[in-house]
Amino acid sequence: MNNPDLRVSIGEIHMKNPVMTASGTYGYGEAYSDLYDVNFLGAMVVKGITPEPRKGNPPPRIAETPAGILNAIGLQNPGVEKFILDEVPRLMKLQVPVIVNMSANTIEGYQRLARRLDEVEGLSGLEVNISCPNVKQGGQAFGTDPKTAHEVVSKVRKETKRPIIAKLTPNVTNIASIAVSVEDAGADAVSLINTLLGMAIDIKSKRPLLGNVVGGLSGPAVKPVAVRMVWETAQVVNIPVIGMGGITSWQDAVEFMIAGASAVAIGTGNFTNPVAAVDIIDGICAYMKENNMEKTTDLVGKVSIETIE
Amino acid sequence: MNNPDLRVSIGEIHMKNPVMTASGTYGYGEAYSDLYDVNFLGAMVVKGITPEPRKGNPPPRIAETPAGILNAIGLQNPGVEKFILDEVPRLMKLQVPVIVNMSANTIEGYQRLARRLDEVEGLSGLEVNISCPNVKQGGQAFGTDPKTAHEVVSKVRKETKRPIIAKLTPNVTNIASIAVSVEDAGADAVSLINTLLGMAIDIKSKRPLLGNVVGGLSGPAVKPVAVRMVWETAQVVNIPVIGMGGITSWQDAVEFMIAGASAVAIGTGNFTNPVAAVDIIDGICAYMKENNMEKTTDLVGKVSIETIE
Amino acid sequence: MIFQESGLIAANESVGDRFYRMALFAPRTASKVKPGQFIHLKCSDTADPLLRRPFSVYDWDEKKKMITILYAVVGRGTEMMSKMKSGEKVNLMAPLGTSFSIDVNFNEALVIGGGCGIGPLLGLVKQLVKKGIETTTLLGMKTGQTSILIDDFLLAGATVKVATNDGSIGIKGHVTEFLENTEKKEKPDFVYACGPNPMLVSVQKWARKQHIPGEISIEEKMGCGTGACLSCACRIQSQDNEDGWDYKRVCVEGPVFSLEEVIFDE
Amino acid sequence: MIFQESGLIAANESVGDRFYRMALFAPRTASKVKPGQFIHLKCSDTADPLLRRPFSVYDWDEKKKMITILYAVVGRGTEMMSKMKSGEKVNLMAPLGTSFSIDVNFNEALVIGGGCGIGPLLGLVKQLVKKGIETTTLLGMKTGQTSILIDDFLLAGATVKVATNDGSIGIKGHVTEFLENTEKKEKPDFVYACGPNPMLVSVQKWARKQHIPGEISIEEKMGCGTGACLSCACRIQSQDNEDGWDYKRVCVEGPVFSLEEVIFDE
Ligand SMILES: Cc1cc2nc3c(=O)[nH]c(=O)nc-3n(C[C@H](O)[C@H](O)[C@H](O)COP(=O)(O)OP(=O)(O)OC[C@H]3O[C@@H](n4cnc5c(N)ncnc54)[C@H](O)[C@@H]3O)c2cc1C
Ligand SMILES: Cc1cc2nc3c(=O)[nH]c(=O)nc-3n(C[C@H](O)[C@H](O)[C@H](O)COP(=O)(O)OP(=O)(O)OC[C@H]3O[C@@H](n4cnc5c(N)ncnc54)[C@H](O)[C@@H]3O)c2cc1C
Ligand SMILES: Cc1cc2nc3c(=O)[nH]c(=O)nc-3n(C[C@H](O)[C@H](O)[C@H](O)COP(=O)(O)O)c2cc1C
Ligand SMILES: Cc1cc2nc3c(=O)[nH]c(=O)nc-3n(C[C@H](O)[C@H](O)[C@H](O)COP(=O)(O)O)c2cc1C
Ligand code: FES
Ligand code: FES
Repeated sequence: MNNPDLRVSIGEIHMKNPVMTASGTYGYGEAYSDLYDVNFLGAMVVKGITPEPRKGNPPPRIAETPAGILNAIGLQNPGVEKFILDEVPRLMKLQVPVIVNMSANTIEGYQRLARRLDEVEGLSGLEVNISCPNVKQGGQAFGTDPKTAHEVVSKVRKETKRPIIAKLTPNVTNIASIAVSVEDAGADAVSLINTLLGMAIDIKSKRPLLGNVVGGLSGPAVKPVAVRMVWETAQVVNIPVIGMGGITSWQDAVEFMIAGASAVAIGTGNFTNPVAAVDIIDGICAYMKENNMEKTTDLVGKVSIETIE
Repeated sequence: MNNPDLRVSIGEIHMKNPVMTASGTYGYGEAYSDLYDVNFLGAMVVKGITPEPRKGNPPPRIAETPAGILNAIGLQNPGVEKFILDEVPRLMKLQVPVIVNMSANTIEGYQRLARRLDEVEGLSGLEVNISCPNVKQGGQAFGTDPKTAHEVVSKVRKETKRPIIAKLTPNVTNIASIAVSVEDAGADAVSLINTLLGMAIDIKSKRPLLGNVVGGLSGPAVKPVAVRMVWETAQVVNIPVIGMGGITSWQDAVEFMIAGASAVAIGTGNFTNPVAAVDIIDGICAYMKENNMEKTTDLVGKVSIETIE
Repeated sequence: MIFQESGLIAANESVGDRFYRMALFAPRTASKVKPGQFIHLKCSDTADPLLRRPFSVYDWDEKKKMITILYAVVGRGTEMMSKMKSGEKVNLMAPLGTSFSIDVNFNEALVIGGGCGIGPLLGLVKQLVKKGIETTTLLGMKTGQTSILIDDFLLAGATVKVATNDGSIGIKGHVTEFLENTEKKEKPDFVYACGPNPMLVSVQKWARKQHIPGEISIEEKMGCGTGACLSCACRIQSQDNEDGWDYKRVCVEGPVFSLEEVIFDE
Repeated sequence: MIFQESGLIAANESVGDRFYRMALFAPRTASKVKPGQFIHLKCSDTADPLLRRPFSVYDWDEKKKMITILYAVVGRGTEMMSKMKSGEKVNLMAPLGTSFSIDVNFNEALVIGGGCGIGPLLGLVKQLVKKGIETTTLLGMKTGQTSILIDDFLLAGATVKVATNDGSIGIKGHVTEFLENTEKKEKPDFVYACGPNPMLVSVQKWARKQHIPGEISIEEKMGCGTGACLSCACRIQSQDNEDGWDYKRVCVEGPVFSLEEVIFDE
């Protein structure tokens, strides 16, 4: 049998395989370039960009938890202008779709970012991170309410012709309803999950282990929650779902795809195995071959559920 | 220095120490009685009881995940009448407060259970599990909406004079708002967290690893989420918070107490170390002694948060 | 009376294919365990993998204070176990679950084991032979690589017949093929079995047809191992219930059930 | 050029107190590493503990293709490492971060290490001595139990002064007490330091007062180790920024920073 066809399209983002990197765990693509040719990736999602530069949170910014990590980076980034100046020229030269993850404290901020990034050549898509606190409406994340999520995405939609991926937060009662809402607002895809809000305390000092008190949980610990949310979401939306949360092996990636993810992203997994993405691409390919699957659609969403009794 | 005073009261439930067992992980108190004297416990919470007998879900009912487990027992239990007949006589003889965890598909079901259990001697309190699906309103759990949560608890309040603990689900956008709501409805305490909804798929058979497709995630993996929720909740309610989720060691228990838990419950931890509860009681005692704490209030909620910058 | 014990590994050797035999110095367990009971073993010190793993006691020696388990490497826990060295300690809970009935008065027993299901059978066979019961053991294995297990049963004094998937030892095929060819005169008085579900289904059908009573040990995913969590439910016939069955716990009401009462999903 | 390498453990011995020295056959790292650089080591095969652990390279030998790390057992990861045996393999990423400047022309160097902070210093001292620089090493340790480390530095050709908390070897007290007593004429041309933050703060203050340039290696909790995650932020003076400082990455812009530019939270 021939090698299976691993190609996947997320809107107009054409990927040679379904494996992407998760925002915030891959810098601007330079950190892993010594270890392998990043052009092997399906797509690269770079660290969250904001309208203005952000210093980020005071350290410690990371804490280890059972099979997971808490992080509170605080969206440290040079701001959109410096990003365009310093990073984009290098990113443009890559043979891999580059997706910019963007965050803002206000809806206008998102609009401004989308407008500015739309002018920049060489970027393939925008991932709209609606997990950031909505400063105007009192600190709840934009992505926790279907209405505000809709508003952010539809406003961004007006500013860009690029594919929009809405990145959803898992800290909600009903993630599928948020997904439906952003689909309606014009998102070309949804990606999930962002991190689960968590906390850890040092019992000696009685102080939180993170400078920011609370942080986001990621890594293998969250995988069952992420798989469930991908499954729930994939059943109700007609746009592709990009699955992530605790993927460290090709088996994990295949599990997400069976649950309904058209593509997957590797986050924390990069830290433990710096060539995880490449290993996972190879593993998916071998799995598909072994199971006589010709294209990824033979795999995506194929969970077999019999209702017993 | 003398031994610290470990006593804690949850409403009229007077416990000799802050360590309880979590519902569903301790049967009706008989499973661990060979291993230690269960009267050592602060309190014992027994498996969820429903108005009618329930067979529970088809196997497999448990799946291991990174640092956690998924379970979908499906509230297998003999129903309230058989519970009173077969289990209560033995439970009554214990020198430890026994708390009955109760679940129903309808508000009337909760009322009926509360009324019936109120008549039974020898029970110390009711834990109202509002994490079960609300069949009448379409399957979302009662505990995911502050209004329905309020309604369940206030209706139960009318049926019993016993202390009521409202057991909250973590699968919500804002757990603190649910806690405030059930406090207002007359709950004497809140306990959190119940399990996080999750899923796992066998990539060979493409079938879910649980007979019930989805299940509840518990164990160390969820600890950071649970600690965060306890911390958020303890700041906004005036009733005691009972913390649980991934406690396997006394260090974990102390972490929850520093975050704001007046008492803690051990669930999945019993499976890996069957004498976990006893070890944890000892550990908390030693920690308090070493840190010159005389009573548990010297520990509860004492997280030290400095706002840097 | 359930207890925890720290077992000292005396030997942990490959016995062919994916199988290992681990001998543990575990005095309390060795003096209390009954055939068919199991231990719940902690195979890691970290939270991943989290749960204990259940294993039937393959053999034990009260005088030497030793127990042996026979296990197959099928996943992460058993993989970790296979790397343990003699001299290391492992925490276990014991003795758990129901045991095979051996206070019996009959003449001929048939003991059938397939794959990992051979795990609870050696101790049983030894007890039966000691009681003077004529014991035929049918062993189903993937290959002849695990032939050392055959010796275990021969040394115990049983008549042994073997079926292997690849035909490298004994007949080629499933162990249940022996049953189909069993003549009337060879009919045993009682049958004990453990193995994969399809094997147990065949044994159950055959025994029903032949009106032979028996007991089987079955497996289900476990949490606590002590009856607390209701994870290990299996369908068992029950008069208490209108529809004739109930979920019972493999760890308390099992793993040994009477052959007739187990309801398999087919 | 960062790479992954599978290091073969050649030795892993306790050197007293909580300290261990692990020697690894790691040809690529041994040929590329510079003093002050670190490796990111995977100390478990399971998801718990999850992250790699960073360790400075204590010493290396390009010809023998060996590197050595000096580590203290302070938590679960280092506990696991202390149980590893020679012959086992560990995955590492290397060579990471900035290195101490050794292409220098001065006569006298002062190298100060406290506790785990001794970790990156032996290789540095060897290089300095090789260049003919007169090198005084101040070592701060909890007890004299780790005196074998003193030998490492003496053999490297340095003058060594020791302070221990319990006074069992050298002076009793903190290593920084040597600085307070340093006479004008003993003033070194350059100072290198690694150790707990309070020690580095003292060194920084002293060096500022004495107008001595230098470099220090600092620690911060790490995720990736390669600059991707921004976990390891520390405050560094910066002209680019209005308020005069910026968060820099210990794993890329560090761990070795110039002594003046690091801003400690006091
Ligand atoms: C009462 C009882 C007695 C047993 N006795 C033996 C024995 O004597 N020898 C032996 O080799 N095995 C025995 N088993 C099965 C053994 O417990 C599993 O093979 C083991 O837990 C797998 O662990 P793992 O981490 O290697 O596999 P995992 O990585 O956890 O899973 C690998 C495979 O093993 C299966 N498995 C996992 N847990 C169980 C379980 N509790 N029961 C059945 N299958 C499981 C999984 O479904 C999966 O297919 C027994 C099981 C039970 C319930
Ligand atoms: C660039 C760099 C070089 C280092 N070189 C050495 C060395 O040569 N020798 C040595 O003994 N140690 C060194 N460390 C520290 C070492 O990485 C930690 O001691 C180790 O990660 C602790 O792992 P653990 O699992 O045992 O501890 P954990 O259980 O994770 O934590 C125990 C304690 O160690 C602290 N710790 C955990 N991770 C780090 C970290 N990345 N940096 C600092 N402290 C940490 C924790 O705050 C906690 O107090 C270095 C750290 C860095 C950042
Ligand atoms: C250190 C770190 C930084 C992150 N930064 C961002 C970010 O800037 N924007 C964003 O949308 N998600 C961010 N995330 C979330 C990840 O992209 C991903 O959604 C999450 O970590 C779950 O995947 P994982 O378990 O594979 O890491 C970050 C995660 C980590 C661990
Ligand atoms: C096997 C199992 C059964 C459970 N059954 C119940 C139940 O009947 N009622 C309930 O309120 N919670 C139930 N829970 C949830 C636990 O009481 C507890 O809230 C949760 O497991 C988190 O704690 P842990 O991580 O310590 O297990 C169950 C949990 C497990 C693992
Ligand atoms: S494994 Fe918990 S009841 Fe059987
Ligand atoms: S550890 Fe990830 S950037 Fe330094």
